[in-house]
This record gives sequence, C-alpha cells and structure tokens, in this order.
Amino acid sequence: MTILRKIVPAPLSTAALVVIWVVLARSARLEQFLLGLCFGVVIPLATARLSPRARVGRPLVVARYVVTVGYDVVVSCFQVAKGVVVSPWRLPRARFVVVPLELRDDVGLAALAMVTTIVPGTVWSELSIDRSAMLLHVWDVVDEESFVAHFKKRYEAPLKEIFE
Amino acid sequence: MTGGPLWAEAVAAVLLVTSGVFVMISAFGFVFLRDFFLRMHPPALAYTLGSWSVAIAGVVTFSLLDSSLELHPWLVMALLAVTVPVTTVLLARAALFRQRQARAPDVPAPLGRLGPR
Amino acid sequence: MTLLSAATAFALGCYAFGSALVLVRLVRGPRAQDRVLALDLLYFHGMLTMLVLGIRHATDTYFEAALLIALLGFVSSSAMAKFILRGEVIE
Amino acid sequence: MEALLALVIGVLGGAGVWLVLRPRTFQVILGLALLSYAVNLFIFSMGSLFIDKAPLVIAGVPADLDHYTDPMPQSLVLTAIVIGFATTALFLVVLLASRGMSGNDHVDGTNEDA
Amino acid sequence: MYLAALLSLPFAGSLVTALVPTKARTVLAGIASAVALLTAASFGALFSRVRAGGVVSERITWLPSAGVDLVFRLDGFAWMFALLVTGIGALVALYARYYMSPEDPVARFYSSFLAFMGAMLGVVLSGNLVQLVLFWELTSLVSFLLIGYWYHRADARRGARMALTVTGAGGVALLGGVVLLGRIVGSYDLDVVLRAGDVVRAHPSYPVALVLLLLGAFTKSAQFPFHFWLPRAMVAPTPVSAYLHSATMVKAGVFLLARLWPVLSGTELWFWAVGGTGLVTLMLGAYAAMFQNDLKRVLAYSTISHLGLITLLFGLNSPLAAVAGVFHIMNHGTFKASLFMAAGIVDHETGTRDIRRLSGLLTAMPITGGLALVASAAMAGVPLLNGFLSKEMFFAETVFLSSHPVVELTLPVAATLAGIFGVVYSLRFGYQIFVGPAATDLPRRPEEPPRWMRVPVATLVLACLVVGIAPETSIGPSLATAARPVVGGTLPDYDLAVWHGLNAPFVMSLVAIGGGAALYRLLVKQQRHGRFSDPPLVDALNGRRLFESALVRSTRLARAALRIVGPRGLQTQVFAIIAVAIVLAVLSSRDVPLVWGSRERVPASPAFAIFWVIGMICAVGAAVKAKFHRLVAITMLGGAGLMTCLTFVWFSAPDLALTQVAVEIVTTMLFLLGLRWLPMRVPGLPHRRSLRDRARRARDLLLAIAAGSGLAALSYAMLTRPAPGSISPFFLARALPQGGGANVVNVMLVDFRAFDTIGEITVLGAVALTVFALLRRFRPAKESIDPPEQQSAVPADPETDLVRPRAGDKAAGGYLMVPAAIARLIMPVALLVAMHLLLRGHNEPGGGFVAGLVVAIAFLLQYVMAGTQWVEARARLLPARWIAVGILLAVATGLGAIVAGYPFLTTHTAHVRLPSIGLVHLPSAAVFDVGVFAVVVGATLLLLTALAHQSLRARRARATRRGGGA
Amino acid sequence: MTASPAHLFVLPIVLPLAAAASILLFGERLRRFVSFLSIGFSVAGLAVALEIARWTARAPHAVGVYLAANWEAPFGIVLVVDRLSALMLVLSGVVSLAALVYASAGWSRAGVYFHPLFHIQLMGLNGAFLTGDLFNLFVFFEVMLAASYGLQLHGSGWPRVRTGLHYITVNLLASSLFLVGLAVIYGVTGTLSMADVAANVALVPAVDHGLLHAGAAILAVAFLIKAAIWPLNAWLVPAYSAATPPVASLFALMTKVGVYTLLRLSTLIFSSDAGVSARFGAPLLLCGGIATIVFGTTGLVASLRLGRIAGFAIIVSAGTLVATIGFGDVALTAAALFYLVSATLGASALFLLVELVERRDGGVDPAPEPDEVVLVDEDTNLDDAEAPLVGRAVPFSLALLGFAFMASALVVAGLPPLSGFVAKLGLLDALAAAATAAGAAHAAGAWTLFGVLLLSGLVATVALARAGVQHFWAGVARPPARLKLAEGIPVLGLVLAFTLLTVHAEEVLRFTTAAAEGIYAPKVYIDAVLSAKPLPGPTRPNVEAEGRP
Ligand code: NA
Ligand code: NA
Repeated sequence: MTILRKIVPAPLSTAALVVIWVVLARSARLEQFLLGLCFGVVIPLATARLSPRARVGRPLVVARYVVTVGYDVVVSCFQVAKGVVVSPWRLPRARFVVVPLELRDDVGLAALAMVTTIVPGTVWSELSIDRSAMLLHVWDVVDEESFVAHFKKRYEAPLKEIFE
Repeated sequence: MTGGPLWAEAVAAVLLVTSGVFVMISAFGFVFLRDFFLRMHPPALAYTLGSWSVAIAGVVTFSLLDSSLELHPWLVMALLAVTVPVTTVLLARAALFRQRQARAPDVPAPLGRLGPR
Repeated sequence: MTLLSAATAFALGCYAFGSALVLVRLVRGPRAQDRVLALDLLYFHGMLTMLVLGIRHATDTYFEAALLIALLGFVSSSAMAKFILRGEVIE
Repeated sequence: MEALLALVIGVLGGAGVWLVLRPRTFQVILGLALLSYAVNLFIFSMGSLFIDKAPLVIAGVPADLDHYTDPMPQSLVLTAIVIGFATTALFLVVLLASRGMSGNDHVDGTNEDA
Repeated sequence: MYLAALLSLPFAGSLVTALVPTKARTVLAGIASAVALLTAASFGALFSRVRAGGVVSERITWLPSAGVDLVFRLDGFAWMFALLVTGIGALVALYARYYMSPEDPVARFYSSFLAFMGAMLGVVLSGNLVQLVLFWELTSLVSFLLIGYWYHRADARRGARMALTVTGAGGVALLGGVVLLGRIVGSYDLDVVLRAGDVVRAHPSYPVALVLLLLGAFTKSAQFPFHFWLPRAMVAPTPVSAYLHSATMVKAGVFLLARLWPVLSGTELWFWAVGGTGLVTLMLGAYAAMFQNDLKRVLAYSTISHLGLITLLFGLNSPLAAVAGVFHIMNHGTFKASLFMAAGIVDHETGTRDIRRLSGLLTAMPITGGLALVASAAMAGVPLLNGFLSKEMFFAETVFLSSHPVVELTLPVAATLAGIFGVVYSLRFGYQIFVGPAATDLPRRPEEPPRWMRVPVATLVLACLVVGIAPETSIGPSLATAARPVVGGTLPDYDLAVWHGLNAPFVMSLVAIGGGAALYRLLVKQQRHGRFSDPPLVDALNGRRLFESALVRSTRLARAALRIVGPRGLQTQVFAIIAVAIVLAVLSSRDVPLVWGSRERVPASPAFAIFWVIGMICAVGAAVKAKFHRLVAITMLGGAGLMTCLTFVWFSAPDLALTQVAVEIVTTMLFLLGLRWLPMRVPGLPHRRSLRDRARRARDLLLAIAAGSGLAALSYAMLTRPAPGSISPFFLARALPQGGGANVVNVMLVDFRAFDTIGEITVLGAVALTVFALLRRFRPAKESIDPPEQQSAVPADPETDLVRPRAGDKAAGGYLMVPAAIARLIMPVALLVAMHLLLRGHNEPGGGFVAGLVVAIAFLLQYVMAGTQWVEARARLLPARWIAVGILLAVATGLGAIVAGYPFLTTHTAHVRLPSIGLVHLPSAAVFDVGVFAVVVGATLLLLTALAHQSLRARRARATRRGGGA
Repeated sequence: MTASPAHLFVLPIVLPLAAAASILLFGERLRRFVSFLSIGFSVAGLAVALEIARWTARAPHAVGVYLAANWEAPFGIVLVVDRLSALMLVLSGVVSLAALVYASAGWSRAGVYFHPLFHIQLMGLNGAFLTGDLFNLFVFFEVMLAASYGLQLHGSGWPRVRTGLHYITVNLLASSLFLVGLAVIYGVTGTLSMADVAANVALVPAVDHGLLHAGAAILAVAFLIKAAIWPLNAWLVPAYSAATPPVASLFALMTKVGVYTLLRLSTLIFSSDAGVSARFGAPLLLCGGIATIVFGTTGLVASLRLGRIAGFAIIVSAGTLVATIGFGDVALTAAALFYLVSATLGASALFLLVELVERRDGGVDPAPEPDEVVLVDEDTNLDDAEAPLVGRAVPFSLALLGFAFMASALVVAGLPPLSGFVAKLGLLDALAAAATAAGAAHAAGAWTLFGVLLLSGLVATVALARAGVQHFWAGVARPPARLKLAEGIPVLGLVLAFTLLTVHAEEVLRFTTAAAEGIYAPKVYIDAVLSAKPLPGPTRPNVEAEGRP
C-alpha cells in the first residue's frame, strides 16, 4: 500500500490525467489507457514539488456543487445578458461587496475564485492578506447582506466541506 | 458537410447561434459600458455560455460524425473554467490598485487585515 | 447551404463582429486594463472561431490550437495584468 | 479575398518597415516582429491556399495539390516562425543590454531624438 | 642553379645575421661583407660568359599557368649591375661597421641590408617581368625598413613612409604596366619581350603600358615630380644612403628604362616623356642642390640631378646616348657612394652636417678630405676623373642630336647650365668644407676616422681615378658588355678616350667649370649675407609639400566621405537596405509587367474579411503606439499575431496555427519581461517637430508605403497566378507510405527536410546560449535598478496584499495566492497536453516544437505566479543541459542511420509487437522529434528565465546599495 | 564520375554540431579539457575538409552528392560537393582552427559558451557551403548568424553591444529579404533545390519572368548585405572591429559566404543556359563590386586603427570578388577564388594581430602621428628630444609580431612576394585579357576594375604602412607585448598557410581554375544532383520506379 502511495501520491490527479489523456486521444483503446496511465503516474511524480497539496474529499458534495454552479452560470448568463442589453437605458445596481471568509485552503480559495469568475455577475477583486475577507464586484445587488449570506452558503460552505 | 441526422444538426445550429448571440452581447457590453468594473462582467457571458454551447455543439457533431462519444470539445470548457479566472483576478486587482492610486471616487478601501488577529 | 453551415457562418460572423467591437476597446482603452481584457477576449474569440471552423468543416484538425488557447492563452494576458499591477512580470 | 490578404501582408510589412526605421529600439523590435508576420504570411501565400484541405493525408484522397494545400510553404513557415522567435528574443536582450549600457534606448545609443 | 644560388646568398646572409647576437658588430659586418664579396666575385667570374652578348639563364617553375616562372637571367647589363650592387655593397658593409654606434644593435641593420642587396640582385637578375615586379616591390619594402631604421625618430618614420608610399605607388603602376605589356606580347618572359619591340610599339595599348611602366621607373629613380621622397630618405643611416642612392634603389628605375629600352624606346612619346622628365629633373635637382646646407641633402639633390641626366640620356632615342647612360650609371654609382661615405665620416667626426658650420677640415682629416675632394671633382665632371667622361658623352649627345630645332637649340644650353650647377654644388660639398679656415665651434673635435672606415672611400675614389685616366683599358670591355644588351645587341661607335680634341663638348665642359666656379663665388658671398639659404623660385613647385598635403587632405576627405556614404547610424543603414531592395526588385522586373493571374479565387468570407481588417488595424496601431505606449503596442501586436494565426487556421495550416499560438504567448512574455528595463517615456507636450525631422518621417513613411505596396503586389501576383508544377505532390504521396506519418508538414520537418530542422534547433540553442551569456553581464540602467513605479507606490503598510506577497521560496500569498494555486493546478495538465502534442505530431497537428513550447510556458507560468525563487528551489531545470541533450538526440538519430548504412537522418521504423496491444510503430523520426522537443524546452526556458533573473539581481543590487548607504 | 565516399560530405556539418552539443554537456567546467576537445574537433574538421578537397581533386569536374535523410533531389535536401565548396570548406577549416587555438589562449573565457557557439558558427558556415537547397541555405545562414551574434557579443561591453545591435538588425532584415526572395522563387518554379531551380528557370513562362527576377533581386540583396556590398555594408567595420580578435578572425570568412552564395547561385541559376534570365544581374554585381572597392579604399584612407583597417580590407576584398562575378569569366573567377583564399587568410591573420599589437598599446587608441593631421614644414624637427641616432633592439616577441604583421599586410595589400601578389596578378591578367579580348563586352568595366584594383592595392599599402608604423615604430617607449604560445602559434600558422599558398600557387590555381570551369558548366552539377538516387532502404522499397510526380 505504501509503495502504491509512493508511486501514486495523488490518485485523483492521476485519474484526472488519465481521463484527459483518453479524451484528448479521442480513442478508448487499451494502448491509450496504458499510455495515459503512464503519464498519469509520471507527471505528478515529476511535478510533485511544484503541485499543490490539496486534500479533496466528499465526492458527492463535489458533484452537487458542480451542478449548482453550472445551473447558476446559465441562469446568471441570461440575467447579465439582459442587463447588458438594457444597460443603455438602465444601468445595473453594481457595487463592491466585502465578503468575510472562513475558507483558508489555497486550492479552496482558488476554486472559489473560479466560481466567482465563471458565474456571470461577480468579479473577484481582492483578498485580504490574512484571507479573512474578499472584495467582490457584483453586477446587480439590492441587499448587500442577503447577498453575502447567499453567497457564503451557496458557494463557500461546500468548498469548506470539500477542502477542509 | 455532416452526415448526422437533422435533429442533431438543428441542436448544433441552435447552440451555435446561442453562442454567437452571447458573444455579441458580451462584446457589446464590454464596449459600451462606461465603468471598468462593469465592463468586467459581460466577458463572463462569452467565457461561459458562449463557449459552452460551442463545446456542446462540437460534442454533438463529432460524436455523430465518428459514431462514438467524443468529449474533447468539453475539455476546452473545463480548461477555460480553470484558466480564465487568473487574468480576471489579476486584472480586477490591477484596476483596483490603479484606481486607488488615482484616488478615484467610489473605490473601496484596501481590505487589509479584517478578520480576528 | 445546410442548416449547420448557416449556423456556423452566423456564429463566425458574430465572433468577427464581436472582435471588431472588442477592437474598439483595444484601440481606445482608455486604460491599459481595458486593452488587456480586450486582447484576452480577442484570443477567446479566436479560439471560438477555431472550434466553429472545426464544426463547420467537420474536422478535428483545428481543435488542438483551440485547446492551446484555452489552456495557455491566459498566460500572456495575465502576465500583462501583473505587469500593470507590479511593473514587473517575474519577481 | 486574395486582394484583401495581399493587403494584409502589405500593411503588416509596411507597418513593420515604418517601425524598423524608427529611432527607438523598442520600435525596431516591434517592427521586426510585424515584419516577420508579413514575411511568414507571404511565404504561406506562395502555396495554393485552400480552405479545409489541410495536408494531413487521408487514405483514398489523391495526393495532389488539388486536394491538399501545399505543405511545402507550411513547413518553411514553421521553420521561419521558430527562427523568427529566436531572433526576436535575441534582439530583445541585446536591446536591453544596449539600454543598460548607454542609459537610453536609441538605436545608436545616442540620446538625441529623431 | 648557379644564379639562383647566388641570389639566395644575400637572403641566407640576412637570415643568419638576424640570428646573430645583436651587438656583435664585427662578426655581422664580416658576414655581410663576405657575402657581398663572395657574390661579387662569383658574378665577376661569369664575365666570360656574358662578354660577347651571351646570356646565362635559369628557370624554376612556379606559376606556369599564369606564365610566371622564376627565371634568372644574366646578360652583360645585369652583370654590370650585379657587380655594382654587390661590390659597393661589400664596401658599405665594411664602412657601416665603423659608422654605426657601438650601442646600436646592428643585427637588424645588417639583416635588412643583406635582404635589400638580395632584392636588388633579384631585380637585376629577373628574366621574367612579373618576377622583376616582385623583387622591385621587395626593394621598396626593405628600403622602408632601412630608411626607418632609427624608427624611434619621427623624421625616420616619416621619411620611410614617404619613400614607401611613392615607390610603392610606382610599383603598383609598374605591375599594371607589366601586365599590359605581358598581354601585348603574350608572355612575361624577358627574352620574348625583348624580341617583341615592334609589336609593342605598334600596339594600341602601348601608350598606357608605357605610362604605367614609366611611372614605376620615375618614382623609383626620383624623377620630377616624384623626386621629393629622396631628400626625405636622408634620415636613414648614412651607409644606407650611400648604398640606396648610389648604386641600388634609385638605380632600379633607370635599370628598368635601360632594360626595356629595346622594347619601348624609339617613339615620340618615349622621347618626350622620358627625355622631358629627365631634363627637368636634371635641371631641378642640380639647381636645388646648390642651395642645400646639409651635406647629405646636397648629395640627395645631386643624385636626383644625375638620375635625371641618366633618364635624359635614355630618353634621347639614340643608342649612343644609351651607352652614355649605362656608363654614367656606373660612374655615378662609384663617386656618389664614396661621397656619401665621406659625408658620413664628416658627420661622424664633427657631429654636424651643416655646410655653414663646416670649414677647413682638410687640416684635421687630410686623407679623407683629399678623397672627398677627388670624388666631388668627379661629380663636377673635372677631366681625368670618370664623371668627366660620361658627362662629356652627354654633352656630345646634346650637341649632335637631330630633333626639333627648338630642342636642338635648348638642349645644349640646358646641359651646360646643369653642368654649371653641378660644379657649384660640388664646390660647396668639397671645397667649402675642407678648404679655408678651420671651423672652431664644431660639436666634436674632428680627426681622421679609423683606417678601415676610409678604405671603402679610398677604393671607390681610386676607381674614379683609374677610369678617368685610362678608360678604355680599365672600363672599356665592361662598358661594352653592359651596354650591348641595352641597345639591342649592336653597339654604336664610340670612343672612350680622355681627349677628343677641342670640340664643342669640351668647350661646354670648360664653360661649366668656369661658370660654376664664378657662380660659386657669387653664391658664397650672397649666403654670407644670409640670402639664398633656400632655393629661390622652386618653392612653389614643392612636390613634397603637395604630396603631404594631398595625403593629409585625402585622410580628411575620406573621413568626410565616409560619414556620408558609410553612415554609422542604424536608421540610415536600414533605409538603404530597404530602399535598395525595392529599387532592385522594381528594376529587375521592369521589363515584364506584373500580371495578375487567373487562378480560382477563394470564396469570400465576411468573418475573415473583418478579422483581417482587425489585423491591419492592430498592425497600424502597434506602429503608432510603439513609441509612447509600449504595453499598448504589445497588445496590438498580439492582435495582429492572432489574426495571422487565424489565417493559418482558415487556410488549412493547423500546425502553423498551433505553433503561432504558442510562439505568440512566449513572445508576449518576452516583451513584457523586457519592458521592465526600458526607460519610461511620456509623451511631452505636443511640440513642433523640426523640419528635418518631419522630412525624415515623411521619407520613412513613403518607404514604408512603397515596401508595403511592393509586398502586397508581389503576393497578389503570386496568389492569383496558377499554381506551378510544384515538388509538393511527392511529399503528399510519400508521407504516409514512406515517411510513416499522415501529417505531411510534420513528416517534412522530421524526415524529408529534417536537415532544416536540425539547423533550426541549432539556431534556437545558439540564441539561447547567446542570451544567457549576454545577460550574465547585464547591467541595467541606473534608474531601472529602482523598483517599478507600481511597487514603490505601494504604501508602506504591511496590511495590503501587494506587499511582499511571498517571502523567499515560500508559496505565493496575497494577491498572487489564487493565480499561483491555479497555475499549479494547470501544470500537470499542460505537461500532459505537451506529451499529447509530441506523440501525435507525426500524424496529426502537433510535434516536438509546439510541445516543447507548451512545457516551457507551463514552467514560465510558475515563474510568473510563484516567483523565481520558489520555482528554482523546487526544480533544477538546467536548460543548457536540455539543449545539449536535445541536439545530441537529434544527431544520434541521424548517426543511427549512418550506422545502419544509410545517409544521415534517414528514418527507420521499428515495428514492435506488444502483448495485448498489437503492432506498434516506432519511427526514429519520433526520437528526432523528442530531440527537437528538448532543445525547445531548454532554449525557451534559458531565454526567459535568464531575463527573469534580472529582477532578482536588481533587488540584490538595491539591497547592497541600501546596505552600502546605511 | 567517381563514387562518393560514404558520409564524408555530411561530416563538416555533423562534426561541429556534435562538438557543440558535447561541449555544452560539460557546461563551463573543465575549461582546459573543453579547449582541447574543441580544438580536437576543429582539427578533425580540417582533416575532413582536406579529404573532401582531395576527393574533388581526384576527378575532373567531380560533383559529389549526399542525399540527407535518403530523399532524392529535388524533394529532399542534398549536400553537394564540388571544388568550389571543397575550397571553401578547407578555408573555413584553416581559419577556424587558427581562431580557435588563438581563442583558447584566453579570449574564450571572456564570456560563457564560447566553444559551443564557435562550433555552431562553423556548422553554419560549412552547411552554407555544402547545401544544394535554397531553404536549407537559409537555415544554415541562420545557424551561422545566430552563432555569430553570440560570438560578436562575446565578452559583452558597450562597443560590442552597440555594434552588435546594428549587426543583428541588419542581418534580421537580410533574413527577411532572403525569405521573401526565396518564397517568390518557390512560387514561380515550384521547387527549392538549387539544381532543380536551375533546370527549370529556362522553362518559366514569360509572364512570370518579372516575378522571378524581382524575387531573385530581393534574394540577391540579402546576399549582398552579407557580402558587405556598398551601400549595404556600414555595419561591418564597427561590428568586426569591436568583436574579440578570434571572432573577428573567423568573421573574415563570413562575408565570403555571401560572395560564395552569389557566385554559386548566379552561375547555377542564371547561367548562359537560362534563356532570357541568362546572366541576370551581372552588370549590377560589377558596379556594386567596384563601388564597394572604392568605399573600402576610402575607409582605408580614413582609418588609423588596425581593426578598422582590417575591416575595410575585408570590404575591399568582398567588392573585388563580387565585381569579378559580374564578368562571368572562367579565368577571372579562377583568379578570384585564389584571391578569396588569400585575402581571407590575410584578413584573418590581421584580425588576430590587431589585438596583440594593440594590447601593447594598452588598449588606448594610438595618437596620430603629427603629420597625420597637420602639415609640417620640411625643417620642423619632429623629435622633441632629439632622439639619438642609435637603433633600438627589438625583442623577439615584437620581432615575431612585426614579421607576422608585415606578412599579413603584404597578403592583404597584394604586395609581393606572398600569395596576395599572385592573386592580384591573376586578377589583373585575367582582367586585361577580358578587356582586350576580341569583342569584349565589358572592356570598360574590365579597365575600370583594373585601375581600381591597382589603386586600392596602393591605398592598402599606404594605410597598412601607416598603421604598422604607428603601432610598431611610434610607440617604442611602451613595454613589449607578452605573447602567449597559443597566440603565436595560430598567427604563425596563418603566415605559414599563405606562404604555402604562395609556394604551391600553381596547384591551387589549377584547382581554382577547375573549380571555375566547373561552376560555369552547371549542367554537370545539375545532372549530378538530379540523378542521385537514394539507397533502396527501410522505407524506400522501389526506388527505381519513382520519378517526379
Ligand atoms: Na463572474
Ligand atoms: Na524515410
């Protein structure tokens, strides 16, 4: 078991690489799987010292989170699109919002940044040096406090579960 | 062009049109909104729906073409989700910095150390 | 002209026109961050164009170029952003 | 479209030449970069230009220049791109060295504006 | 090879003396004299073979295809000259032993002296005209070394250079003349040339050839207007002057006139050119000599005059005159050498050469004085001395010449006048310094020199006397032998008697001596009153001055011209290059109008039309913004690059598109890294540009438009003409079956044209090494060492995320925390994609190059986001090693083919059957591609990280500065 | 046709590349060992070049063809060896060996990576001489240039960087022009193999002649820049005189690559068989060459520093060579090739000497002699101190330097008795023949060149004498130079080389005459290249059945 641990220190990463390889190769033949596995093992080993040390748990939470974000992206897309179209007549109520954070993990915070970026309507603008808060620019917000609460519950909490 | 069934072609066509429309809207917003932070929002439309619909159209088209599931266009989607934030985060931070330097109005103060020490 | 080729033509047209709009920001600015974002968007439109051309011609040939933009296209624009912020790309 | 492409090559080349003639090193390096785009496109345009006929051999398709784009200019451009990249990098560093040693960024190391 | 051996004797002596201890004067002089004597004796022994017009000839083949062999040819004339050269050489070598200072390291002197003797002998013995030129130039060179022997003195350097310049110029002309003459005759062989006089004189190129040859002869023999170098050459040690200006160097010119006399003389042109020059030189030299106050300069001008006399004699187109010329060559050599040596003794003993200070030396040095008086009498043409004889023959020639009446009238008068002048300067040299009251204020107290120093002078003076008294018996046979070849084999009638009766020539001699004595009195009187210390009237004709000012002016003029035609500014050079390219391209195609072809056009695409317009706007925008808004210009450049890339995609060039994308990214990074070190440039207030500035911009704009239009027109013409019968189908047909890959472009890169690729990666490697080497010595400008504005603007508040986002090699924090985390996530994926591109390249778009770039970019991303120290603490990249390994892999792949018996870089494919996978094809081209990959990774990383390291160094520099300041 | 020896022809390219890579593997450690390794490779390279020359000398008009990667022309890249290329290879072997030995005495340590860059430069040079493919020529030009940039900048410092910037810019422009010209030629003829282009050029349809000529003209400009033809040569003297001596010495060969290429392509592609394109550009080459000689001569007059003089001497020699190409005359070309060898060796030696001489001057520019700048009166005593009439002893090292300098100067100025004189004689003789031949087409040009050559030789003599006097004579008070053995050997080696060249002038002339005859009969070359067959082999089963599709 320890030998396997040594060879495959990050099984998730290895798995992801194998999947990406097979998808890229556009072929599900055995040789591609083996080749993918080969790279999936070698690359994490080679870049071990350059790679993040992330513990990722709770696969179910991950799946649910991905679906949530995906759904939110689509919905927000239409909202922001509409806002853009009507912007010549009515500007959105955009403002900066400070969101206090409990998440501390590097990768978790990176994931949060990804989420805020890909979900239209929010722009990650600043992170306090002690990671205790972030500054978001929000496209259209009426009530700052409820937005913060909504944001923390919907996006931060699951990440905390996953990464910590 | 493609040998796939019409429905698939229709799905792909709709997705492509969607992509085009969203890209147009995002570009429109990017050009005509007057505040930089406002302008940072519309590109997200293109980064997300604009590309996702193309990726799905690609998956549909290629899968039918090769009569096997071809997921590689999806890879573009996934990679974009990871990489796009880097530029956005840095650019927003840079804009904030420059606006603070210029002492522009309506710029929030630096966050500094907010939480409990 | 099939449905799909019409749709791809439309999409390509949108990307091109969108790029032309973005070009306005690239040329006019006003600030450097606008231009960097504009370049990032241009790259993104270019990537979409490659993907759609691939769909239009039913070929995988251009996919890798698009993949490369998706994977590493951000490097130059984020380096520019960092340059704006710090005046130095690699510290 | 041929005329437009030719125009593109001309404009890239012209802008490059204009910049190469300028007195600041940075202008010159940008000019060289633009010039290399122009030259690469120029070489590229020597082959027969086709849409969707990449030189990736498909069994059963006749191997001639009616069914594939000419691979030769492509391979030449590929080499030219690489060499262009290398020389641009080199020029940049020499430019920096010159800037560091002369204290200014004039191509002749003199500080007069021209 | 008797002659060759004889000729090599002085050269061998030269080598030997060069190796002897420098101050062994006696040994050195002994060697030199012995060599000269031995050679002279050996030549003397050959008298019987040349006496009756015989010719001794030897040939060493050297350049038969150019018609040039080393031919050593001794006829009577050469024999006489060889004796003169070696005989006087022996005497001078002996004399120099006593003349040169004991402190002088004379090995160099004797070595050069013997080399000169050899060169001069070479001229004399040449049986091939080219060979003659060869030795001729050698005499110029060695005389340069001899005249400049005391090169620590500025006048020695100057005199030597002037002599070399003038005689070298003559040598060049001579070479031209010889080549022409050879072309006219069809051979350089002297025997052939000497027989071809009629052909030569009738040839249309004769005048040109003659002028060139005469230029050679006249410069060497110091003929007007090239005479000025000779007085300057008096800075040489006196033995050198005695040798060069009596029997050797300057005699080479008249030797040439005599040597080619049968071929070239006999024409009007010859008469006027040679005779005229000789006459002018004769008069001018004699006239100027009268007024000189330096002993050696009197001799120098008299030498000029006597050479003019000899030249005049050869120019008279009369065989009798030519004989007189030959005779005077001998006589002048004898008395002039003795006079120079006497002058040297005077200088040596008294410490001065100033005639005005010297007087009555006869009491202090009676023997030397007597010898000098006799020799100067010979120079003056006093009867019973050898100078009288040849001068008499000359007078006779002037009297009996039949030519134009004016010439017939003026020539005797001029000759007499020259004779008068000659008497005057001879008196000044001899009478003025030796007779009269003894001088009292000399630097040194004069006494007789060592005996062996007088012996050479005495020997020569004896010769003057013997010849002067009994010419027919003493010199008659030798003169006949020497003169016969000069006049073409048949000697004219002449009589060498001392007394021919009271005829016109004798009267002329008397007039000359009497008039000379009178004029001398007059001159001395005038000079006592301080007048005529410079020669009147001829100052305006000062050739030396003209020559020197010409040299100085030409240097200045050349520099001015160079500033115009060889500008050092880069912009002008670039302008010239582009303008020349445009002009030549237009000129070469002007006969054929540019015709647009009729190839089927590409279907229009509005989208790409827009993209291209964007590309053009970006290009123009980059051009406009490059001066003040560099970052903007870079973004614009990126836009243009992207459009180029899309063009590749649209026109079916996936590999190009891939590569272009990757290169774009790296290039942008590169520019950004460089931007840090460039000076801030802010657009000042809109100032009015100067007119010149605006004109230059307009000019540049026009050129840019011309270049752009040219390129556009050329590409449009190419785009529309029907495709030629290209070689490309070959590649399309063979890529898969024989190259083993479906991606033809890649197969071309790694197989068909792998040789290009090996060069290409070498370029990349070389550039990376260069950049690394250069940046190791990089020294940023002072203001660039300071942190960029943005960093110093950050408030000194540690609470912001912008301050020190990382400490040393700790992971990034602050504003970089998120980007760095994402960058780390991307890393493995990027490497995987790189492997994907590398492995599929042979069949699909991809390949080692783009894969390498992807890896490099992935690492650079880490540098950007996490910082140099963090990355380098975790990964030893060793880029140079990557380059080396990559190139070696590529080379090994190529050599593998050789091992297998095929040409370098031939691809092989290994077919491996693996369990449960089946047949796997492993083409060697894949290994080659891995080599490419490694080089690209190494080179790109080396390039960019070397730049990145500069920021660290600047920080370190700041730290030391602060530390030093504190 | 003699059978080509296996793989010999590729060695001049592979050997230096392998040298560069293996030296690079050692990094900057083991400097002594690396120096020996480097020199060893260079000696091997010279041996290979000599062997190739021997091979070409064996058969009259021998043309050896090497199919790199086993693909036949015009499809693959071929290396072609004839006497001309063999001559150039030997020359590059000699010059590079001398420069390398010299550099190993110390200059190689003025910066990093000297040896790898040096060998890469050598690879580029040799490749340019060998390749039979236009684009491959471009690649080898780039290899050569890329390394030359590094070598030119070797040791860094402001003069090198400033001139290097110009040098690089100009060469990058030249490369762009090269590519444009090459692309047009490919577009018109559909091929890149020089032999195939030559074979097809007569068949180019009339409407395309304008394009072909425009392309050729643009291509020619690229080579003219490299050959340092006026007005495209202002970069040369500053760049060369700023470079370290061994590098400048090697660079003496670089302009000759431009000349070689012009000669090769003009004789091959625009031969007398090329129909309307026959002898395209010849008058231009003549005029440009003469203008260049005049320019270089002017420079010689203007220059006092030895480095600049050597640079202008290179320009003069390049002008001379290019002008002779304009005549298209066998005898003249033969003489010109001899001249090429001689002038290159001379200039190389001069560049090596520059530093040894100027080191004596303590790196300070020599003060001009008084009469350099102002006229002095006849009676002005130029010796302030009334220097005594006692000669100075010359230390051995200085004597050696002086001797070597004089020998090199003789060669450069074309004075007897060394090879420069033979070369000049040959040129003049051939020019006179060309001018006086019945119905001579370029009599005026020939006479002009004749005169210009004579004059430039004279000016070179004067300039070199002036410089020599300045450096060796004027500064007697300065301490003598300390000469290292490794610096003396290559200098004397070059002197020996041109002495040998003089002694064996007949053999060399015969060789160059055969070379000239060969290049003016390009059919042999073309046939040899186009008829070379690949080995039937691993992937080439049925070679005989293949032809041009
Ligand atoms: Na967002
Ligand atoms: Na093969």
